[in-house]
Amino acid sequence: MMKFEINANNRSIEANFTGESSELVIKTGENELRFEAIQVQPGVHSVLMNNRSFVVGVCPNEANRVNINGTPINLELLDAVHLHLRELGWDSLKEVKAGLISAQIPGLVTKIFHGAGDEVSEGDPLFLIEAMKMENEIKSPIAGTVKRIGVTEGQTVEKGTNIIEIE
Amino acid sequence: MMKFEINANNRSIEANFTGESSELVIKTGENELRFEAIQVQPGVHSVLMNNRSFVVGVCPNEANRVNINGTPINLELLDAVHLHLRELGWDSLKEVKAGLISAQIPGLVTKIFHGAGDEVSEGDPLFLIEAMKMENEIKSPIAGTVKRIGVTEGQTVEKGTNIIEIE
Amino acid sequence: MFKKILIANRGEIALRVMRTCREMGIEVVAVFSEADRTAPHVLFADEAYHIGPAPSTHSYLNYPKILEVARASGAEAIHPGYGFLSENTDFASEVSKAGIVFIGPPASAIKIMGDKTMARQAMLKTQVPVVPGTEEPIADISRALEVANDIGFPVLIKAAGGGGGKGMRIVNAPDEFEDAVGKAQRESQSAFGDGRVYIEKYLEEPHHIEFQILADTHGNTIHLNERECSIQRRYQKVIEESPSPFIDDDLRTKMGKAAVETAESCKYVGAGTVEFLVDKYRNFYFLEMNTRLQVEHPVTEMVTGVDLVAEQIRIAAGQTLSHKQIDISTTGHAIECRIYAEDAAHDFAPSTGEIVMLQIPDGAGTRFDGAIRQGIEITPYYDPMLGKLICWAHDRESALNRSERALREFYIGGIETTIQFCRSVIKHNTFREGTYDTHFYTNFMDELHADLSATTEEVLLVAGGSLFHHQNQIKHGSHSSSSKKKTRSNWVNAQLGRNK
Amino acid sequence: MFKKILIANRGEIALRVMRTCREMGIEVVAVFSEADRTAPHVLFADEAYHIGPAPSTHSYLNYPKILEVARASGAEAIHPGYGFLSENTDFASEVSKAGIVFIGPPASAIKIMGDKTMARQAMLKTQVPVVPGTEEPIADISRALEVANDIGFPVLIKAAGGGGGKGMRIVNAPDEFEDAVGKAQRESQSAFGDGRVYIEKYLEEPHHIEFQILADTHGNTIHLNERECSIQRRYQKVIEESPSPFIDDDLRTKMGKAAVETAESCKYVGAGTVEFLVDKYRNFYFLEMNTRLQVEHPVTEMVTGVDLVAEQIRIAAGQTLSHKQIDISTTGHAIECRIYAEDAAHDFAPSTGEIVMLQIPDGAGTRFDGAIRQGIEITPYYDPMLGKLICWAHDRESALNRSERALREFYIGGIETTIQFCRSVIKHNTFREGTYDTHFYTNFMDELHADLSATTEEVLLVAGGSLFHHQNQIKHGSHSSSSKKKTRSNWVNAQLGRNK
Repeated sequence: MMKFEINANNRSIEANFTGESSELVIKTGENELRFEAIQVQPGVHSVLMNNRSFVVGVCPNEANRVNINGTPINLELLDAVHLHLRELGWDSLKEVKAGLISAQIPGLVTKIFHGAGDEVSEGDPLFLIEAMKMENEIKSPIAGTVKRIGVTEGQTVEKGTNIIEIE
Repeated sequence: MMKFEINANNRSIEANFTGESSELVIKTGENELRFEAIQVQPGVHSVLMNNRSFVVGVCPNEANRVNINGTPINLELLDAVHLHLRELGWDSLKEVKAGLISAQIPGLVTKIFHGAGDEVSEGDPLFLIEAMKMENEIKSPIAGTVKRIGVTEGQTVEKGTNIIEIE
Repeated sequence: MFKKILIANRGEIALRVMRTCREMGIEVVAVFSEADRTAPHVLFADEAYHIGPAPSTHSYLNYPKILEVARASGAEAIHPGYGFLSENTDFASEVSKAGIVFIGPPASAIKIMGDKTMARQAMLKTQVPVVPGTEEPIADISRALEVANDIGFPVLIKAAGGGGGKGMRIVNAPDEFEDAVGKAQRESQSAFGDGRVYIEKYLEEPHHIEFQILADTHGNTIHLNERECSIQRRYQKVIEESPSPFIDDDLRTKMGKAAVETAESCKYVGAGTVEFLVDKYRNFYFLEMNTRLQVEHPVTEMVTGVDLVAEQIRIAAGQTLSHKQIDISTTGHAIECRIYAEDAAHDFAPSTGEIVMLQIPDGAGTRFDGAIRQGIEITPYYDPMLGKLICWAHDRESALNRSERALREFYIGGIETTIQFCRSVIKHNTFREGTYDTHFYTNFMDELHADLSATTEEVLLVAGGSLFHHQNQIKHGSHSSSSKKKTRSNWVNAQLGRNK
Repeated sequence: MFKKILIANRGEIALRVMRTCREMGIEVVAVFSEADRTAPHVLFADEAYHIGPAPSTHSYLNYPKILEVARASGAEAIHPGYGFLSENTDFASEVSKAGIVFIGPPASAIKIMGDKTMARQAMLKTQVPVVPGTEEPIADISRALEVANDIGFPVLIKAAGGGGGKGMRIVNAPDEFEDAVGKAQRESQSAFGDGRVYIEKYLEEPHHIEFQILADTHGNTIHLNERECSIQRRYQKVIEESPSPFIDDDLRTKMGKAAVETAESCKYVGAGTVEFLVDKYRNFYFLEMNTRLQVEHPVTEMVTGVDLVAEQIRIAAGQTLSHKQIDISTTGHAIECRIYAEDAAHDFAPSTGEIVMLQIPDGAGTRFDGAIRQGIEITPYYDPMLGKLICWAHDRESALNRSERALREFYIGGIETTIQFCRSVIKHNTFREGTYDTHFYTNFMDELHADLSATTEEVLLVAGGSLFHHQNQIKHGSHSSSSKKKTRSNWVNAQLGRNK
C-alpha cells in the first residue's frame, strides 16, 4: 500500500493505492474504490472506477498532464518520499520548473526578446513563435538570468528544439 | 525493367515495371504510367497513378488479395521466371493450391465430413465452422485423399489452425 | 422521467440508445462481456459492468446477471435494444417483478406476436388480411383443391416439416394440382422425413413492407408510415428505404390502418413493427409483428424527424405520445445500407480481425449508426453487422446519389465488409428505378457479383503495381514507403522513447 | 453540367465540396502540398496533383501552378473553397482568362466588397444602413462634436492606425467628448505612431448576424435567412447557430431585404454572405460582405435543406436558382461548433502531432464536416481548424442537448482541441438562454475557463490512478495493460511476421 497526495486545479486529496498493475484499490477517507485500466491506443486508457467509465489520455511528454473524458488536468502525484521532502521544506513543484525552454510547437521563431546575461522575471516574454498562421508568445516559467540562446530570429525550429536556457 | 503478367477476374495484362521503390514507371502497350505509393496505415497505401487516386489495401496473408477503393481483387502477378515456367507447361496457379486447409476464421468446428483416407473431389464440403452466429461450409480446394485431420468436432479453433490436410 | 437506464445490449444499438438517453439527460449503464471491455458502448457509458465471458449465452443473454447489475447500479429502466433479450417474455416479466421498467411492450404482447400461429389467429379476428391458405396440413386432396380454388390460382404448396425451397411447388392451374401435391409430399418426405404439406396463396412479385407503430399506455396508437425491406439475401435485409417506391398514398393509408389495428389487437405498448407482404396487384397480407425496435428504424426517423428511442423512453415513463397521427408527415427520402463484416466474394463468410484503417462517411444527410473504431478487433462472437449507413435527401434520386457517394467514401481496412456489395445494389438499374421485389437478389445475383469483381485495365495495373511494391517493401524489411521520418504524437514518442 | 472540377483548397472544405461534386456525378481533382500527400482530400479525390512544398505561399496560394494543373487535368471549373485564393481577384480573372469557370462571384464584386471603404461607399448609395460615423479622421474638434451629436451618444472613438482596443474610447456624453478625443489621439500616437482617430456610433450589446445570399446569372437573388455568429474569441467565430435567438420575423424580413439589396448593388453572382451588426435596440448596420462560401454555411444547410455547394455549382454552370425566395423555409435549429487544434488551457496555443485515437460523434442530426483520420499528423503549416460539428434538432433546446451529447462523445487523442471549450460555452446559462452578444467571451471568460478546469474528487482519483498506472507501465517496459495476447489483423500480422 502506498500513500499519495494528488493535487490539481487547487484541489488536493490524499489516497492510498494498493496494487501496481492495471488493477488498483484506491482508499480515500472512508471510501474504497476499485480502479481498473486497460490501454485502448498508445497513451489512451479506458478506466473503470467502481464501474464508472472514463477515457483517460496520458501525455507523458508534458510532465503529468492527464486528460479525462477530454478535459485536460495538470496533475501532481506526490508519493511518500516527496511528501516527506516537502515536510523538510523542499517544494518538489519548483524543482520541476527547469530553466531550459524548448519549442512546444514546430514553427518560425520571429522574435527573441533577450540576450545572454539578461535578467528575466517569471512571466516575462522570452520569444515569439509563429505556427498555424498565429503568433505565440512564450513566457519565462522562472526568474533568473539568460544563460544561453540556441536559435536566431527567423529560424524555423522543430518541436523540442531548445530555445533559451535560464538559470 | 521487369516484365510482368497481371491476371485477375478473367482479365490479363502485360506490363513492364521500372524502379523498385514506391515510385514505378509502368509501361503497357503504348501507355506509360507513373505509379507512386505511400503507406497510410500498415497494409493500406495511397496510390497515385498518372495522378489518379486510389486507396489500396494489401492483405499478404491471403496470397495476392488486393483491395482497390474497397473492391477486393484476387490477383496473380507473374514475373519473367513464372512466365517461363508456364511456357514449359507448369501452371503456377495450381501449385499455389496447397492441400493444407486451415481455419480462415476463429470459431467452433461443428462438423467434419471426412475421415483420414477418404477421397475428396474439388468443391466437396470438408467441414463446418460456426462463427458470428452463422455456419460456414468449407469446401476442398483440390481433389485428393484426406491425409490428416487436426481437430475434432466440437473443438473451438483460433484463426489459422490447421484442420485437414489433403494430398 | 428516469434518471438512469441500463442498456442490455452491445454494438451499434447500445450506442444508438445511449445517445438519445444522454440527450434526454438520463445516465446510461452499459453491460459488457469479456470480449467487449474496450468496445465503444463501454467507453461511451457513464457506468459499465462486466457480466460474463464472450459467448452471449453467458453474458448478453444472462439475464439474472443483468438484473443484478440493474439493481446494483440503481437503474430505473432497462432498454433491451433488438436481438438478445428484446423478445424474451421471461426477461420482460422478471424485469417488471424486480420493480424496474422494461422499455418495451407488455410480456403478453410479446408472447402473442412471438408465436406465428397465435399471431395468425389473433389477426383472423380483425379486419387485417393474412395470406390465405390451409391452416392444417392437407389430409383430403379434393378438400384441398376446393381451398385452392377459393384462394385462386396460382397457389403455393409448402412443406410443413422444413424450408429452403424443398417440398415447395407453385401450381398455376387446377389440373396440375393433384400431381403437384403428390410430388411435393414425396420431396418433403425425402428431405425432412415428414410428407405433410400446406397450401398458401402464391404472391407474385412480393414486397416486404413494414409499418412503424408507436403506442402509449393511454390508449393512443399511431403509425409512422412504411419501410420498404424487399432487398434481402437469405431472408436477411440488406437495404431498406422509406418511403417505398411501390406504395401509393391510398395503399399507405389502408396499410397504416391495418398496422394500427394489429397493434391494438394485442394491446400493444411501445415501438413495434408490423410486417406485410404486398403482391404485384397491391394486395397486402399480415406477415408478423416485431415487438421491439427494428434494426432499420433510422430510415423512419430520417423522414419523419421523430426520435423513436426517445418515444420508447417517454412511453415507458408513462407519458402520452408526442405526436398525433395527423402530425406525422414525412420529408424527403432515406435509404439504409447494412454494413456487415462479411466477404461478399466468398459467399458472405464472416470476416474477423483488427480494423487497421477507418474512414466513416459524413456530411449533409449522412448518418452512420455503428460501434466501430480504428484499432478495434472484430471478434467472432456476435452478429457480424458493423453498423448502418443511412442517407437522407430531398428525393429518392438524390438519396441514391448520396448513398453511392457515402459508400464510395466509406473505408474499412483490415477486414472484409459488404460496403461494395451495397454499392453494387444501389448502382443496379432495377434498384435505381425502384421496380424491385423480394426476388431482387436471386434474380440479379450474378449481375451484382459480376459488378463487384469488375476490373478495368487501370485497376489491374494499380493492383499489380501495389502488390509489387508491397512485396518489395517486405523484401527490404521496411514498413515505411516514405523516406521522410514521420513525426509521431508526443504521447507515442514519449512511450517509445522510454521503452527503448 | 461540368464533368470535372478542381478544388483549389485542402482540409474540411475541400472534402465538403468534393462530397457534393460526387453526388452530382462530377469528377473531382485535388491539389496538395508536400505536407498533405496522404490527407483525406487526396484519398477522396478522383485525381490528385502535387503543387509544391508545405508553406501555402508555395502551394495552395501558388495559382499559376494550380491553373497549370487545371489545364492538365481537363477540369472545366475551379472551386476555391474559403480562405486561400477564394477572394483573390487576380486569381478569379486568370481562371476566367484560361477559359475555366471560377465558382464564385465576378472579380468586380470581389473587388468592391474586399475593400472596406469601397464597400461602405457602395452601401451609402443604397437603403442599407451602415454604422454612422465620420468617414475621415477627425481634423476639427467642434465639427467632430457636431457629428457625434448627430449620431447620438454614446459614440466610439477609434484609432485609424491600428486595432486591438488601443486608442479606443467610449464617450457617453458631449461634455466628455473633447477630453476623450485628446486621450485617444495621444494613446493612438504612442501605440501606432499615428494619432488620427475616427468617430463611430457605439453599438450597445452588439450581435454579429449574417445573411446567406444566393444569386444566379439571370438576375435572381435570394437570401436563406440568418446565422447568429456573436460567439467570438478575438474576432474569430467559435459557435454559430440558425435561427438567431435574438431575431424576430419582422427584423428577419427587413435584414433579408437589405442583404439582397447589398448583393444586387455589386451585381453579385453565386453564394455570398452579408454581415451585419445589430444593437440591443435591434438597429442593424452593414458590416461587410464575404464573397465566398462561409465556414459556417452548414447551419444554413441544416435548417433550409439547401445544399449551398450544389447551388454554387449550378449557378456557375449558368443554371437558374433551384428555389425562389418564397420557397425558402426553415425547419428546426442548427448549431455549429468549430473544433480547433488548440490548447484552450494555454491561451489557445496551436497543438500539433499525431491523432492517436479518434471517435467522431454520429447519429441522428449529427454532422461533422472535417478532414481528419486516426493516425494522421496535424502539421503546423495551416489553419488549426480540424472541422465543424453541426447538430440539428427540432428546437433550440434539443439542438443544445444534442450538441452537448456530441461534444461529450467526440474524442481526439494525441493533440489538444477546443472540444471541451465548446462544451463549456454550450453549457453556459447565458448561451443556453440565448441572451448573449459579441461580448460573451470577454464577459464570461473566467467562468468558461473555470468550468474547463473544474475537477471533482472522483476525477482527481481517476487522474491519480491513471498516472500511477502509466508510470508503472513505463517502469516495467510494457505497453499493454492486458496480459491477454491481442489478435491483430491479418494485414498487420503478416507484415510483422515477415519483418522479424
